[in-house]
Amino acid sequence: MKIEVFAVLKDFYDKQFTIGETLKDISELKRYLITQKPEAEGILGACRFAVNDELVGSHYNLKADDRISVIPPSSGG
Amino acid sequence: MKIEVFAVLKDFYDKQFTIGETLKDISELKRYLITQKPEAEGILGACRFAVNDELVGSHYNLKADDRISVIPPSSGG
Amino acid sequence: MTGSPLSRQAAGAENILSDQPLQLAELLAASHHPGAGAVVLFSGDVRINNLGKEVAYLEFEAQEKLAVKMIREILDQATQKWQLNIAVAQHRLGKVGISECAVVVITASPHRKEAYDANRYIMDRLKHEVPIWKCEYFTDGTHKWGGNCNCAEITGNPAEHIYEFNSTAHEK
Amino acid sequence: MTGSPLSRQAAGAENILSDQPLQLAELLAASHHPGAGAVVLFSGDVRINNLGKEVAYLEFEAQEKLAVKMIREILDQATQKWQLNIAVAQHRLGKVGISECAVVVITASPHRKEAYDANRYIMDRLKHEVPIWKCEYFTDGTHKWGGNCNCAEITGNPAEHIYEFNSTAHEK
Repeated sequence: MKIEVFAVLKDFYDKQFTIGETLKDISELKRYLITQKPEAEGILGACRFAVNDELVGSHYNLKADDRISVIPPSSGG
Repeated sequence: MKIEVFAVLKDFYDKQFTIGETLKDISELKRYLITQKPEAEGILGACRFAVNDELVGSHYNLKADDRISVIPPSSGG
Repeated sequence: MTGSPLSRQAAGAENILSDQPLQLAELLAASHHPGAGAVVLFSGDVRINNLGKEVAYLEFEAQEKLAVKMIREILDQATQKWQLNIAVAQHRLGKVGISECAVVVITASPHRKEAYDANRYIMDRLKHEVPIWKCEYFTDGTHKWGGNCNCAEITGNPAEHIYEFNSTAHEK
Repeated sequence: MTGSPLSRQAAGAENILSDQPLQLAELLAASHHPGAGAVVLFSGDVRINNLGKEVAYLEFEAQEKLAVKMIREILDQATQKWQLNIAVAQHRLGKVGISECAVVVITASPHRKEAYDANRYIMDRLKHEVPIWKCEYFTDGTHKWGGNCNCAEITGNPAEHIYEFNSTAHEK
Protein backbone atom coordinates (compact mmCIF):
# COMPACT_ATOMS: atom_id res chain seq x y z
CA MET A 1 0.00 0.00 0.00
CA LYS A 2 1.04 3.59 -0.69
CA ILE A 3 1.35 6.06 2.17
CA GLU A 4 1.40 9.83 1.94
CA VAL A 5 2.08 12.04 4.96
CA PHE A 6 1.58 15.76 5.35
CA ALA A 7 2.83 18.81 7.19
CA VAL A 8 4.78 18.11 10.40
CA LEU A 9 4.78 14.37 9.66
CA LYS A 10 7.33 15.05 6.92
CA ASP A 11 9.82 15.71 9.74
CA PHE A 12 9.47 12.01 10.65
CA TYR A 13 8.70 10.17 7.41
CA ASP A 14 9.29 10.51 3.69
CA LYS A 15 6.48 12.45 2.02
CA GLN A 16 5.45 9.29 0.13
CA PHE A 17 6.46 5.68 0.64
CA THR A 18 5.27 2.13 0.11
CA ILE A 19 4.62 -0.54 2.73
CA GLY A 20 5.06 -4.16 1.57
CA GLU A 21 3.90 -5.81 4.80
CA THR A 22 0.29 -6.90 5.14
CA LEU A 23 -1.49 -4.71 7.68
CA LYS A 24 -5.03 -5.54 8.73
CA ASP A 25 -6.52 -2.17 9.49
CA ILE A 26 -5.76 1.48 10.28
CA SER A 27 -4.99 0.68 13.92
CA GLU A 28 -2.33 -1.75 12.80
CA LEU A 29 -0.93 0.79 10.34
CA LYS A 30 -0.71 3.32 13.14
CA ARG A 31 1.22 0.86 15.31
CA TYR A 32 3.51 0.09 12.35
CA LEU A 33 4.26 3.80 11.85
CA ILE A 34 4.98 4.27 15.56
CA THR A 35 7.39 1.32 15.47
CA GLN A 36 9.21 2.99 12.59
CA LYS A 37 9.41 6.35 14.40
CA PRO A 38 8.58 6.15 18.11
CA GLU A 39 9.01 9.96 18.43
CA ALA A 40 5.97 10.44 16.12
CA GLU A 41 3.62 8.63 18.52
CA GLY A 42 2.18 11.85 19.98
CA ILE A 43 1.30 13.45 16.66
CA LEU A 44 0.03 10.15 15.18
CA GLY A 45 -2.45 9.94 18.04
CA ALA A 46 -3.99 13.19 16.78
CA CYS A 47 -4.07 12.13 13.12
CA ARG A 48 -6.99 11.13 10.94
CA PHE A 49 -6.58 8.69 8.08
CA ALA A 50 -8.01 8.78 4.57
CA VAL A 51 -8.04 5.91 2.09
CA ASN A 52 -8.33 6.85 -1.58
CA ASP A 53 -9.37 10.38 -0.55
CA GLU A 54 -12.10 9.31 1.87
CA LEU A 55 -11.80 9.64 5.64
CA VAL A 56 -11.96 6.23 7.34
CA GLY A 57 -12.14 4.99 10.94
CA SER A 58 -9.54 2.91 12.76
CA HIS A 59 -11.30 -0.35 11.92
CA TYR A 60 -11.15 0.16 8.15
CA ASN A 61 -9.75 -3.01 6.57
CA LEU A 62 -6.77 -2.18 4.40
CA LYS A 63 -6.30 -3.60 0.91
CA ALA A 64 -2.92 -4.04 -0.79
CA ASP A 65 -3.54 -1.35 -3.39
CA ASP A 66 -4.98 1.26 -1.00
CA ARG A 67 -3.59 4.78 -1.12
CA ILE A 68 -3.49 6.11 2.45
CA SER A 69 -3.20 9.73 3.60
CA VAL A 70 -2.05 10.37 7.15
CA ILE A 71 -3.68 13.64 8.19
CA PRO A 72 -2.42 15.71 11.14
CA PRO A 73 -4.73 18.26 12.78
CA SER A 74 -5.69 21.07 10.41
CA SER A 75 -4.29 24.57 10.60
CA GLY A 76 -5.59 26.26 7.48
CA GLY A 77 -6.74 29.85 7.10
CA MET B 1 -36.70 78.58 15.86
CA LYS B 2 -36.13 76.53 12.73
CA ILE B 3 -37.55 73.02 12.47
CA GLU B 4 -36.50 70.30 10.05
CA VAL B 5 -38.34 67.00 9.78
CA PHE B 6 -37.26 63.79 8.07
CA ALA B 7 -38.57 60.68 6.36
CA VAL B 8 -42.20 59.80 7.13
CA LEU B 9 -42.70 63.09 9.01
CA LYS B 10 -42.64 64.85 5.65
CA ASP B 11 -46.07 63.30 5.07
CA PHE B 12 -47.35 65.48 7.94
CA TYR B 13 -45.21 68.63 7.94
CA ASP B 14 -43.20 70.75 5.56
CA LYS B 15 -39.59 69.55 5.34
CA GLN B 16 -38.47 72.83 6.95
CA PHE B 17 -40.43 75.51 8.73
CA THR B 18 -40.13 78.23 11.35
CA ILE B 19 -41.99 78.54 14.66
CA GLY B 20 -42.46 82.07 15.97
CA GLU B 21 -44.08 81.13 19.28
CA THR B 22 -41.94 80.84 22.40
CA LEU B 23 -41.70 77.20 23.45
CA LYS B 24 -39.96 76.29 26.70
CA ASP B 25 -38.49 72.90 25.96
CA ILE B 26 -38.63 69.83 23.68
CA SER B 27 -41.70 68.46 25.48
CA GLU B 28 -43.55 71.67 24.71
CA LEU B 29 -42.37 71.55 21.10
CA LYS B 30 -43.66 68.00 20.80
CA ARG B 31 -47.08 69.07 22.14
CA TYR B 32 -47.07 71.99 19.70
CA LEU B 33 -46.36 69.68 16.76
CA ILE B 34 -49.12 67.28 17.86
CA THR B 35 -51.57 70.20 18.06
CA GLN B 36 -50.67 71.11 14.47
CA LYS B 37 -51.12 67.53 13.22
CA PRO B 38 -52.90 65.24 15.70
CA GLU B 39 -52.47 62.29 13.31
CA ALA B 40 -48.66 62.50 13.80
CA GLU B 41 -48.90 61.85 17.54
CA GLY B 42 -47.94 58.18 17.25
CA ILE B 43 -44.81 58.73 15.23
CA LEU B 44 -43.78 61.79 17.27
CA GLY B 45 -43.81 59.61 20.37
CA ALA B 46 -41.07 57.50 18.77
CA CYS B 47 -38.97 60.48 17.64
CA ARG B 48 -35.69 61.80 19.01
CA PHE B 49 -34.80 65.47 18.80
CA ALA B 50 -31.52 67.14 17.92
CA VAL B 51 -30.65 70.79 18.43
CA ASN B 52 -27.87 72.18 16.25
CA ASP B 53 -26.87 68.62 15.28
CA GLU B 54 -26.67 67.29 18.85
CA LEU B 55 -29.21 64.88 20.33
CA VAL B 56 -31.03 66.40 23.30
CA GLY B 57 -33.46 65.15 25.93
CA SER B 58 -37.06 66.31 26.42
CA HIS B 59 -36.06 68.85 29.08
CA TYR B 60 -33.67 70.73 26.82
CA ASN B 61 -34.50 74.45 27.07
CA LEU B 62 -35.12 75.87 23.64
CA LYS B 63 -33.62 79.17 22.47
CA ALA B 64 -35.11 81.40 19.78
CA ASP B 65 -32.32 80.73 17.26
CA ASP B 66 -32.14 76.95 17.77
CA ARG B 67 -32.18 74.68 14.73
CA ILE B 68 -34.17 71.56 15.61
CA SER B 69 -34.19 68.20 13.83
CA VAL B 70 -37.12 65.90 14.47
CA ILE B 71 -35.75 62.38 14.05
CA PRO B 72 -38.02 59.37 13.48
CA PRO B 73 -36.72 55.86 14.23
CA SER B 74 -33.81 54.89 11.97
CA SER B 75 -34.08 52.47 9.09
CA GLY B 76 -30.70 52.68 7.39
CA GLY B 77 -28.71 49.86 5.80
CA MET C 1 -9.93 55.73 14.33
CA THR C 2 -7.58 56.77 17.10
CA GLY C 3 -8.18 53.72 19.25
CA SER C 4 -5.18 51.46 18.88
CA PRO C 5 -1.70 52.52 17.86
CA LEU C 6 -2.03 49.95 15.10
CA SER C 7 -5.33 51.25 13.83
CA ARG C 8 -5.83 53.44 10.84
CA GLN C 9 -8.55 54.40 8.42
CA ALA C 10 -8.59 52.74 5.02
CA ALA C 11 -7.90 55.00 2.07
CA GLY C 12 -11.09 56.20 0.41
CA ALA C 13 -13.05 55.85 3.66
CA GLU C 14 -13.37 59.59 4.28
CA ASN C 15 -16.85 59.88 2.78
CA ILE C 16 -19.06 58.26 5.36
CA LEU C 17 -22.16 59.32 3.43
CA SER C 18 -22.16 59.30 -0.35
CA ASP C 19 -24.65 59.75 -3.16
CA GLN C 20 -22.36 57.79 -5.49
CA PRO C 21 -22.00 53.97 -5.74
CA LEU C 22 -19.82 52.67 -2.89
CA GLN C 23 -16.43 51.41 -4.06
CA LEU C 24 -16.31 48.08 -2.20
CA ALA C 25 -13.34 46.65 -4.08
CA GLU C 26 -11.20 49.70 -3.38
CA LEU C 27 -12.23 49.89 0.25
CA LEU C 28 -11.51 46.20 0.73
CA ALA C 29 -8.15 46.41 -1.04
CA ALA C 30 -7.20 49.25 1.32
CA SER C 31 -8.31 47.30 4.39
CA HIS C 32 -5.52 44.76 4.67
CA HIS C 33 -3.11 45.56 7.49
CA PRO C 34 0.12 43.76 8.46
CA GLY C 35 -1.12 43.32 12.04
CA ALA C 36 -4.53 41.98 11.02
CA GLY C 37 -5.18 38.28 10.46
CA ALA C 38 -8.88 38.80 9.86
CA VAL C 39 -10.84 41.22 7.68
CA VAL C 40 -14.65 41.14 7.64
CA LEU C 41 -16.67 43.09 5.10
CA PHE C 42 -20.44 43.46 5.34
CA SER C 43 -22.40 44.77 2.38
CA GLY C 44 -26.06 45.65 2.90
CA ASP C 45 -27.60 45.28 -0.53
CA VAL C 46 -31.01 46.29 -1.87
CA ARG C 47 -33.23 43.21 -2.14
CA ILE C 48 -35.68 42.81 -5.00
CA ASN C 49 -38.52 41.85 -2.68
CA ASN C 50 -39.80 43.05 0.68
CA LEU C 51 -43.12 42.77 2.48
CA GLY C 52 -44.18 40.39 -0.29
CA LYS C 53 -43.84 43.08 -2.94
CA GLU C 54 -41.33 43.68 -5.72
CA VAL C 55 -39.00 46.57 -4.96
CA ALA C 56 -38.08 49.00 -7.78
CA TYR C 57 -35.46 50.94 -5.81
CA LEU C 58 -34.80 52.53 -2.43
CA GLU C 59 -34.18 56.14 -1.57
CA PHE C 60 -32.11 57.07 1.47
CA GLU C 61 -32.23 60.31 3.43
CA ALA C 62 -30.19 61.35 6.48
CA GLN C 63 -29.69 64.06 9.04
CA GLU C 64 -26.24 64.17 7.57
CA LYS C 65 -24.16 66.00 10.18
CA LEU C 66 -25.56 64.00 13.05
CA ALA C 67 -25.34 60.72 11.11
CA VAL C 68 -21.66 61.25 10.25
CA LYS C 69 -20.84 62.18 13.83
CA MET C 70 -22.67 59.14 15.22
CA ILE C 71 -21.06 56.71 12.76
CA ARG C 72 -17.61 58.08 13.68
CA GLU C 73 -18.41 57.55 17.36
CA ILE C 74 -19.61 54.00 16.77
CA LEU C 75 -16.46 53.18 14.78
CA ASP C 76 -14.25 54.67 17.49
CA GLN C 77 -16.04 52.76 20.23
CA ALA C 78 -15.78 49.48 18.31
CA THR C 79 -12.08 50.14 17.60
CA GLN C 80 -11.43 50.63 21.31
CA LYS C 81 -13.53 47.73 22.48
CA TRP C 82 -12.09 45.13 20.09
CA GLN C 83 -8.67 46.72 19.50
CA LEU C 84 -9.35 46.83 15.77
CA ASN C 85 -6.70 47.57 13.20
CA ILE C 86 -9.25 49.01 10.80
CA ALA C 87 -12.90 50.12 11.08
CA VAL C 88 -14.70 51.65 8.12
CA ALA C 89 -18.35 52.38 7.34
CA GLN C 90 -20.00 54.05 4.39
CA HIS C 91 -23.69 54.58 3.63
CA ARG C 92 -25.38 55.57 0.38
CA LEU C 93 -27.81 58.47 0.17
CA GLY C 94 -30.41 59.06 -2.53
CA LYS C 95 -31.64 56.47 -5.00
CA VAL C 96 -30.13 52.96 -4.80
CA GLY C 97 -31.04 50.15 -7.23
CA ILE C 98 -31.56 46.41 -6.73
CA SER C 99 -28.41 44.49 -5.73
CA GLU C 100 -26.54 47.74 -5.19
CA CYS C 101 -24.76 48.22 -1.90
CA ALA C 102 -26.52 50.63 0.48
CA VAL C 103 -24.11 50.27 3.39
CA VAL C 104 -20.67 48.75 3.83
CA VAL C 105 -18.82 48.03 7.08
CA ILE C 106 -15.24 46.71 7.16
CA THR C 107 -13.40 45.60 10.30
CA ALA C 108 -9.90 44.16 10.67
CA SER C 109 -8.25 42.67 13.74
CA PRO C 110 -5.50 40.21 14.65
CA HIS C 111 -7.95 37.30 15.16
CA ARG C 112 -11.26 36.54 13.50
CA LYS C 113 -13.66 36.58 16.44
CA GLU C 114 -13.08 40.28 17.08
CA ALA C 115 -13.49 41.25 13.41
CA TYR C 116 -16.81 39.38 13.15
CA ASP C 117 -18.16 40.64 16.48
CA ALA C 118 -17.16 44.25 15.87
CA ASN C 119 -18.61 44.23 12.37
CA ARG C 120 -21.96 43.00 13.62
CA TYR C 121 -21.96 45.48 16.48
CA ILE C 122 -21.28 48.40 14.15
CA MET C 123 -24.04 47.33 11.73
CA ASP C 124 -26.47 46.76 14.55
CA ARG C 125 -25.95 50.18 16.12
CA LEU C 126 -25.90 51.83 12.71
CA LYS C 127 -29.31 50.39 11.85
CA HIS C 128 -30.92 51.26 15.17
CA GLU C 129 -29.38 54.57 16.16
CA VAL C 130 -28.08 56.54 13.21
CA PRO C 131 -30.53 59.02 11.63
CA ILE C 132 -30.68 57.49 8.17
CA TRP C 133 -34.01 56.52 6.62
CA LYS C 134 -35.01 54.49 3.64
CA CYS C 135 -38.09 54.82 1.49
CA GLU C 136 -38.98 51.70 -0.46
CA TYR C 137 -40.43 52.27 -3.90
CA PHE C 138 -42.31 49.24 -5.19
CA THR C 139 -42.94 48.25 -8.79
CA ASP C 140 -46.69 48.60 -8.18
CA GLY C 141 -46.18 52.36 -7.81
CA THR C 142 -46.59 52.49 -4.03
CA HIS C 143 -43.91 53.52 -1.59
CA LYS C 144 -43.31 53.10 2.12
CA TRP C 145 -40.94 54.73 4.57
CA GLY C 146 -38.91 52.00 6.25
CA GLY C 147 -39.39 51.43 9.92
CA ASN C 148 -36.76 48.85 10.71
CA CYS C 149 -36.30 50.16 14.18
CA ASN C 150 -39.55 49.83 16.09
CA CYS C 151 -37.85 49.13 19.39
CA ALA C 152 -39.60 52.09 21.01
CA GLU C 153 -42.91 50.27 20.65
CA ILE C 154 -41.45 47.65 22.98
CA THR C 155 -39.07 49.62 25.19
CA GLY C 156 -41.24 52.74 25.42
CA ASN C 157 -38.14 54.89 24.87
CA PRO C 158 -36.91 56.09 21.46
CA ALA C 159 -33.32 55.98 22.79
CA GLU C 160 -33.55 52.40 24.04
CA HIS C 161 -33.05 49.63 21.49
CA ILE C 162 -33.21 45.87 21.33
CA TYR C 163 -30.05 44.76 19.56
CA GLU C 164 -29.56 41.59 17.57
CA PHE C 165 -25.97 41.56 18.68
CA ASN C 166 -25.94 39.56 21.88
CA SER C 167 -23.85 41.60 24.27
CA THR C 168 -23.99 44.09 27.08
CA ALA C 169 -21.52 46.17 25.13
CA HIS C 170 -24.18 48.52 23.83
CA GLU C 171 -24.37 50.44 27.06
CA LYS C 172 -22.51 53.63 26.57
CA MET D 1 -24.51 25.15 -4.06
CA THR D 2 -27.70 23.32 -4.82
CA GLY D 3 -29.45 24.17 -1.55
CA SER D 4 -31.95 26.87 -2.31
CA PRO D 5 -33.57 27.57 -5.68
CA LEU D 6 -32.17 31.08 -5.28
CA SER D 7 -28.63 29.96 -4.58
CA ARG D 8 -25.79 29.91 -7.03
CA GLN D 9 -22.05 29.96 -7.04
CA ALA D 10 -20.27 33.22 -7.73
CA ALA D 11 -18.35 33.45 -10.98
CA GLY D 12 -14.66 32.69 -10.46
CA ALA D 13 -15.38 30.55 -7.43
CA GLU D 14 -14.57 27.24 -9.16
CA ASN D 15 -11.03 27.04 -7.85
CA ILE D 16 -11.44 26.17 -4.20
CA LEU D 17 -7.68 25.74 -3.84
CA SER D 18 -5.29 28.00 -5.69
CA ASP D 19 -1.58 28.72 -5.77
CA GLN D 20 -2.27 32.16 -7.22
CA PRO D 21 -3.34 35.32 -5.27
CA LEU D 22 -7.07 35.16 -4.47
CA GLN D 23 -9.14 37.66 -6.44
CA LEU D 24 -11.23 39.12 -3.62
CA ALA D 25 -12.57 42.08 -5.58
CA GLU D 26 -13.81 39.87 -8.42
CA LEU D 27 -15.31 37.31 -6.07
CA LEU D 28 -17.08 40.04 -4.10
CA ALA D 29 -18.36 41.77 -7.22
CA ALA D 30 -19.83 38.43 -8.35
CA SER D 31 -21.46 37.81 -4.96
CA HIS D 32 -24.32 40.30 -5.08
CA HIS D 33 -27.66 38.62 -5.68
CA PRO D 34 -31.10 40.23 -6.17
CA GLY D 35 -32.57 38.12 -3.37
CA ALA D 36 -29.78 38.88 -0.92
CA GLY D 37 -29.89 41.85 1.42
CA ALA D 38 -26.65 40.90 3.15
CA VAL D 39 -23.24 39.86 1.87
CA VAL D 40 -20.46 38.97 4.32
CA LEU D 41 -16.87 38.49 3.18
CA PHE D 42 -14.17 37.12 5.47
CA SER D 43 -10.53 37.38 4.47
CA GLY D 44 -7.96 35.48 6.54
CA ASP D 45 -4.74 37.41 6.01
CA VAL D 46 -1.15 36.59 6.91
CA ARG D 47 -0.13 38.54 10.02
CA ILE D 48 3.37 39.96 10.41
CA ASN D 49 3.72 38.58 13.92
CA ASN D 50 2.86 35.33 15.66
CA LEU D 51 4.09 33.61 18.82
CA GLY D 52 6.01 36.81 19.55
CA LYS D 53 8.12 36.45 16.42
CA GLU D 54 8.18 38.28 13.10
CA VAL D 55 6.73 36.22 10.27
CA ALA D 56 8.45 36.27 6.86
CA TYR D 57 5.78 34.28 5.01
CA LEU D 58 3.55 31.21 5.31
CA GLU D 59 3.47 28.11 3.21
CA PHE D 60 0.28 26.11 2.84
CA GLU D 61 -0.07 22.44 1.95
CA ALA D 62 -3.24 20.36 1.54
CA GLN D 63 -4.55 16.89 0.88
CA GLU D 64 -6.10 18.55 -2.11
CA LYS D 65 -8.81 16.13 -3.23
CA LEU D 66 -10.10 15.59 0.28
CA ALA D 67 -9.86 19.29 1.13
CA VAL D 68 -11.88 20.32 -1.94
CA LYS D 69 -14.51 17.68 -1.24
CA MET D 70 -14.82 18.70 2.41
CA ILE D 71 -15.05 22.43 1.63
CA ARG D 72 -17.81 21.71 -0.92
CA GLU D 73 -19.70 19.72 1.71
CA ILE D 74 -19.34 22.47 4.31
CA LEU D 75 -20.59 25.08 1.81
CA ASP D 76 -23.54 22.88 0.86
CA GLN D 77 -24.46 22.26 4.49
CA ALA D 78 -24.26 25.96 5.33
CA THR D 79 -26.34 26.81 2.24
CA GLN D 80 -29.04 24.39 3.36
CA LYS D 81 -28.99 25.36 7.00
CA TRP D 82 -29.19 29.14 6.48
CA GLN D 83 -30.88 29.15 3.05
CA LEU D 84 -28.02 31.13 1.58
CA ASN D 85 -28.15 32.77 -1.81
CA ILE D 86 -24.40 32.44 -2.23
CA ALA D 87 -21.64 30.52 -0.44
CA VAL D 88 -18.06 30.66 -1.68
CA ALA D 89 -14.71 29.65 -0.19
CA GLN D 90 -11.20 29.72 -1.59
CA HIS D 91 -7.89 28.83 0.06
CA ARG D 92 -4.35 29.60 -1.06
CA LEU D 93 -1.70 26.91 -1.35
CA GLY D 94 2.07 27.41 -1.41
CA LYS D 95 3.88 30.54 -0.29
CA VAL D 96 1.75 33.48 0.94
CA GLY D 97 3.25 36.82 1.98
CA ILE D 98 2.37 39.26 4.79
CA SER D 99 -1.06 40.93 4.42
CA GLU D 100 -1.95 38.59 1.57
CA CYS D 101 -5.22 36.70 1.78
CA ALA D 102 -4.82 33.00 2.65
CA VAL D 103 -8.52 32.17 2.77
CA VAL D 104 -11.71 33.92 1.72
CA VAL D 105 -15.31 33.01 2.57
CA ILE D 106 -18.31 34.86 1.13
CA THR D 107 -21.91 34.29 2.18
CA ALA D 108 -25.07 36.06 1.00
CA SER D 109 -28.60 35.79 2.36
CA PRO D 110 -31.81 37.82 2.55
CA HIS D 111 -31.07 39.11 6.08
CA ARG D 112 -27.80 39.85 7.81
CA LYS D 113 -27.89 37.46 10.76
CA GLU D 114 -27.78 34.40 8.49
CA ALA D 115 -24.92 35.74 6.36
CA TYR D 116 -22.79 36.48 9.45
CA ASP D 117 -23.59 33.19 11.20
CA ALA D 118 -23.04 31.05 8.12
CA ASN D 119 -19.76 32.80 7.32
CA ARG D 120 -18.43 32.14 10.79
CA TYR D 121 -19.61 28.54 10.74
CA ILE D 122 -17.87 27.88 7.41
CA MET D 123 -14.60 29.45 8.60
CA ASP D 124 -14.77 27.58 11.87
CA ARG D 125 -15.26 24.17 10.28
CA LEU D 126 -12.71 24.95 7.58
CA LYS D 127 -10.04 25.71 10.18
CA HIS D 128 -10.75 22.66 12.32
CA GLU D 129 -11.67 19.95 9.85
CA VAL D 130 -10.24 20.52 6.40
CA PRO D 131 -6.82 18.95 5.70
CA ILE D 132 -4.90 22.17 4.99
CA TRP D 133 -1.74 22.97 6.93
CA LYS D 134 0.37 26.06 7.28
CA CYS D 135 4.05 26.29 7.98
CA GLU D 136 5.16 29.63 9.45
CA TYR D 137 8.55 30.87 8.31
CA PHE D 138 9.96 33.50 10.68
CA THR D 139 12.47 36.23 9.87
CA ASP D 140 14.93 34.64 12.35
CA GLY D 141 15.26 31.68 9.97
CA THR D 142 13.19 29.24 12.03
CA HIS D 143 9.94 27.67 10.91
CA LYS D 144 7.03 25.95 12.63
CA TRP D 145 4.18 23.83 11.37
CA GLY D 146 0.95 25.43 12.52
CA GLY D 147 -1.17 23.53 14.99
CA ASN D 148 -4.25 25.71 15.25
CA CYS D 149 -6.44 22.74 15.90
CA ASN D 150 -5.34 21.06 19.10
CA CYS D 151 -8.86 20.05 20.07
CA ALA D 152 -7.84 16.39 20.25
CA GLU D 153 -5.67 17.19 23.26
CA ILE D 154 -8.88 18.14 25.04
CA THR D 155 -11.51 15.91 23.44
CA GLY D 156 -9.25 12.86 23.06
CA ASN D 157 -10.64 12.34 19.54
CA PRO D 158 -9.09 13.76 16.35
CA ALA D 159 -12.56 13.92 14.81
CA GLU D 160 -14.11 15.85 17.70
CA HIS D 161 -13.57 19.60 17.76
CA ILE D 162 -14.32 22.52 20.01
CA TYR D 163 -15.78 25.22 17.80
CA GLU D 164 -15.69 28.95 18.37
CA PHE D 165 -19.04 29.22 16.68
CA ASN D 166 -21.60 28.78 19.41
CA SER D 167 -24.10 26.29 18.04
CA THR D 168 -25.09 22.68 18.03
CA ALA D 169 -25.11 22.85 14.26
CA HIS D 170 -21.73 21.20 13.93
CA GLU D 171 -23.10 17.74 14.52
CA LYS D 172 -23.33 16.04 11.20
